[in-house]
Amino acid sequence: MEAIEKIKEIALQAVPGLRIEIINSTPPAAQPAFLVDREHIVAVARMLKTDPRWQMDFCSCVTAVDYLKEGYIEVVYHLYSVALKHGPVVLKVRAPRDLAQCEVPSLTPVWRGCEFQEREAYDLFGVRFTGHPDLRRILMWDEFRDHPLRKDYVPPADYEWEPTPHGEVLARAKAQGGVIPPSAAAEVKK
Amino acid sequence: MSAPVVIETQTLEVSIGPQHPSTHGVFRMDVVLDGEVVVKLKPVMGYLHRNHEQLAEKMPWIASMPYTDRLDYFCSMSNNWAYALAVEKLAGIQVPERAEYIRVIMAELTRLQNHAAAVGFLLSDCGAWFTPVLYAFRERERILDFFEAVSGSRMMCNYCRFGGVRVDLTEQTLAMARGIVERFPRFLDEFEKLMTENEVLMARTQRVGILPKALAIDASISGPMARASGVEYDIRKVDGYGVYPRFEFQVPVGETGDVYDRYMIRILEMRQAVKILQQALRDIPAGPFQNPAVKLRNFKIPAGDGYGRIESPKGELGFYLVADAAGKNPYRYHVRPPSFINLTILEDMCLGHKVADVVVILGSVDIVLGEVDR
Amino acid sequence: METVYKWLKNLATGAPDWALLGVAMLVAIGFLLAVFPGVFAFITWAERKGLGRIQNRMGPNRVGPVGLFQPIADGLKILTKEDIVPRRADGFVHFLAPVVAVVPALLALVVVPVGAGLVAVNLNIGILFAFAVSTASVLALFMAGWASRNKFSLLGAMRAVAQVVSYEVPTVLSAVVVLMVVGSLSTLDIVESQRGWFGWHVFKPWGAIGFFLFTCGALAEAGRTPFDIPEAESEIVAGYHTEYSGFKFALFQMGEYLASLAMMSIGVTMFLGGYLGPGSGPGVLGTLISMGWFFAKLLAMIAVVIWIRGTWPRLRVDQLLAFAWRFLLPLSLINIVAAGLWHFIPSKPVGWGVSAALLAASCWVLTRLNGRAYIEKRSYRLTS
Amino acid sequence: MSAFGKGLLDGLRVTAVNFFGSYFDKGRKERLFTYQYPEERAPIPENSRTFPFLVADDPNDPVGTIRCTACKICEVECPPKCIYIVMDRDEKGKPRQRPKVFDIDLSVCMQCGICVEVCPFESIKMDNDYEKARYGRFNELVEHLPDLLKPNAYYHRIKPTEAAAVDAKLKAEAEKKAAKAAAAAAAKPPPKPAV
Repeated sequence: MEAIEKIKEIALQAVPGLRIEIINSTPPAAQPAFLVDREHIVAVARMLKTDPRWQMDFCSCVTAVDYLKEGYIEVVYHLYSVALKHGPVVLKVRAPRDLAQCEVPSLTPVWRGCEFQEREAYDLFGVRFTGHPDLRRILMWDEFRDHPLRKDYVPPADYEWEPTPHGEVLARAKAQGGVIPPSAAAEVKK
Repeated sequence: MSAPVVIETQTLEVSIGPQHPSTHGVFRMDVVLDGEVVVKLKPVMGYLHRNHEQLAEKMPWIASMPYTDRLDYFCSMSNNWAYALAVEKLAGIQVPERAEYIRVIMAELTRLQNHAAAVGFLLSDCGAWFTPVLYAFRERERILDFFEAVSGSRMMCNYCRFGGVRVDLTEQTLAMARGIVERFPRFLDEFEKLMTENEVLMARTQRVGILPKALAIDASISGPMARASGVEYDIRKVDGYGVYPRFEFQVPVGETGDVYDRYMIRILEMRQAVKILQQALRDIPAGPFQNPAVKLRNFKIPAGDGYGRIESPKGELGFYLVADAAGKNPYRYHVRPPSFINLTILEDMCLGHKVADVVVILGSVDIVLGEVDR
Repeated sequence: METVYKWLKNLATGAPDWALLGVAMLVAIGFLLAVFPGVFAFITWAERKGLGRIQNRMGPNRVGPVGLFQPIADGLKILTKEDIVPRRADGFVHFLAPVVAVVPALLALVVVPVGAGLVAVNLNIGILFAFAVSTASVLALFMAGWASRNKFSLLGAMRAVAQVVSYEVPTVLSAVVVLMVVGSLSTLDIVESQRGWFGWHVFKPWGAIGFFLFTCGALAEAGRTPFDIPEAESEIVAGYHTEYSGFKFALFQMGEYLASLAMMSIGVTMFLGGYLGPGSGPGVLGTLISMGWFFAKLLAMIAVVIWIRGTWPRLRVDQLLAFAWRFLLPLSLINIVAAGLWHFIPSKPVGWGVSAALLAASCWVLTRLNGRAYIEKRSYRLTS
Repeated sequence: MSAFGKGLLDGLRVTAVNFFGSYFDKGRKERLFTYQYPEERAPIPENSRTFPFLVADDPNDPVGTIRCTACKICEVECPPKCIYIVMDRDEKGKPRQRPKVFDIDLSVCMQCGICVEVCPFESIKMDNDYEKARYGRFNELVEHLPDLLKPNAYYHRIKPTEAAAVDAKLKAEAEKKAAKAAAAAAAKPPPKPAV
């Protein structure tokens, strides 16, 4: 716990204008995390990586969480140190849920390991990572519109529908009244 | 002297995959070739994407356990353990000692069969026409028989439970495991004799696909790949989860970080895994194999978030879980798949090498698409 | 053919000469077309079975006793498959390529003596003819790769051309030593020169090296492991025949196997004493035994090839070419010198010793020079 | 570098040993691990699981003695939601404590066995019959109540240890229940005479 407080102190000294706060998770997990503001996340990350006391050189896990009720998306970074074999330090950044403003500075320039994971977060949550070298969809196909891990994502009604020449499938599609089921029709209109 | 003649050549764009014999599943690499030399390579994945994480968020905690089997379908036992570990961390569940030993036994057997198959497929990518793969499968078959005898299924084990394991090991199954561990070194000797010193293999794999140590750390590479590059980092040692601190084992570390090192590190890790297994099978205590306080149905977790990770055969496998106030379902369920992140530097490793090397390098990464695409 | 012709002449004294010649021709052609594709079918079975056993599998065991009728089942299956031509492929060349693949292989087999006096055509330039013709099969590979309009095919074809062109040189040079010593290009003469106790050329220092060089070259030209990069299935799918199916694919397979059969037959002829062996000689029984010897040697070589295929990984294309130019070519040139020394030093033991020493030394030097570039022994740290 | 080629030859030796060894491997101890399937079958361990089935105590009256009470716990807990249950009701609409419809979609079931673990009545169990190929993708792959019902004897045959344990447990429970009922009956005051 002292180490966490110390990191906060040093970060406040090192990065002027920083807003940082410690979020304490409830026990039993009890994993404290830093909530850093969007403008200074890169500077804090650099500091953590280069500071000889921490040397957080290994960015293990990057993901996002959609807090629908609270109205923000939180990007979570789990950092470890390979050199000093300690960790984790958890960094959290929040961005508004609104797609137009859902932007977070990318940490790929700091840790190369974020590259694919940030792409994944962009793909599934719609978080745009500014400064990411190659921000494309990674798991969903390029033409896909929505971001499926957002909590307000509505999956199409019939996953199984497939336009195969198989007779029974065709008959079923016909029974549904038309070639395109309503869920897919909504997709087409977009 | 006349000026050197410049022949204008065109680059050739080849899409290796998604249907290709050695992309280990439906993985695609958009490769730009200059002659046979790779000048650009972009991995394309997602063909097997099934939104595993969203599925898990709609289900009770335990119902995701069988789905974790399908992540890395070669090592379902490790995946089970990683998920159970994350949940136990989040919910503060104690695991009985015997269950911890059983988990170690299962995880190390998984490591044996995964590495054996991985080096087998790597050699098959080198062109050794399936012989090493089938030798590896011969041993893997025994391990899978053991898994079936214990958990009921060969690959989709669904074995760990929060606070323990599902089925106890009996004397019979323990004897089976001892038999496997006893004969495995003989298989390793045979395998090494078949391939390790093979000049063709050495020529094919040495100095190919070099991953420098600094880049390996920076790009979050984990597992045997990182260790082949000289990164001394093994979560079994660093985190000391489970009962690993009780066992005496060493972590093999390479220097060059090329394909041959990755091959050798896997072989050496198998030898170490055999060592761990011998100790675990010797010391396994009697006692309960499941924490009786943990219910299967209506299992709830207090709100909070937690990250649990283990050293799976492919690297660091982590689960990031968020529980909300209701606590019945995971609010957020994220997998940190090792083989997905290990693919980050595929392009860096492949540039300047031949097409033939690309498949070998990809084979040395040891990916499973069920895990990459989720 | 000549044997048949003479035999027919004795039998039917009154018949016109052209008819006898025609019949003899037909018999020879029929023999070639029946025996070698038969051997090909048998080899496909043997290869699958052998590989299976090497890999701890049973191999084919469903069709007929120990799966012996598997080639027939395979043939039926493959002949009834749909013939698929890519839409934008060059149809004519695409069609022609498998034919071109088979013909040179069969032509090369014409000069191979399969038994005492049993050679389809006893050309006085037999060996030269065989090499000249068998090289033409690379044309088929290139045609196939080019006409398929598939990038993998093209890569495979390019590899095939580079490989065959490179390996042709050491292969031919390794044959030169035999021709030098024997002094004839006729295959029958070459076989006859190997009579005697340990008379096969492979038992002489230059012959052993020559045989090694020739085998490497033959494996490479036939595209067999460890030189099977034109159709490396783990890298470029199936190389030049990616876009072939059905009968054309079968023809390609047959062409490939016949080509390797032809190369190996020549190898047997030049280095392993051809049809020679205890019991082979004139007369019906002797001829039959001599044929048995020839095919036994051929099958033994094929068994080794299958064995190698089941064991070794394949080389990369640049290493493959480097192996040809940096190792095989110098060695084959030195081999010619060694053969010359062996031939011209009057005292046989001295000649033996000198040429063997020369070859051993050069082998050692060459492996040192080449091995260092690729291979290093490593040790690994174990940390706690 | 005198050992150049040694690795190659070693490899050849290993494969040769395996080639000839496979011919002297009658007991299938070391090599030839494949089972020649239709003729030979791999031994199935007792724990092995494929698809679920329902246990009925009496083979002559399977529907009457089904252990399932249509409580729908397995339907809720099933991760891929492959179970569909409708409770049986008599003419008045009173529940009969047994399923009228019990369907398992084999194309959806992933053989995880969670239904077995959550079942409080020991009524659903995992089969180990793996030959379930059908000539169709839709209705053919749905198993209905009659297909699913198997007598307890079958359960004993495929999983003797487990079935014996289950029987003992059920018997103990029944005895406890009977004892409780007897105790309750003894403790219960005699019914008051109607006024």
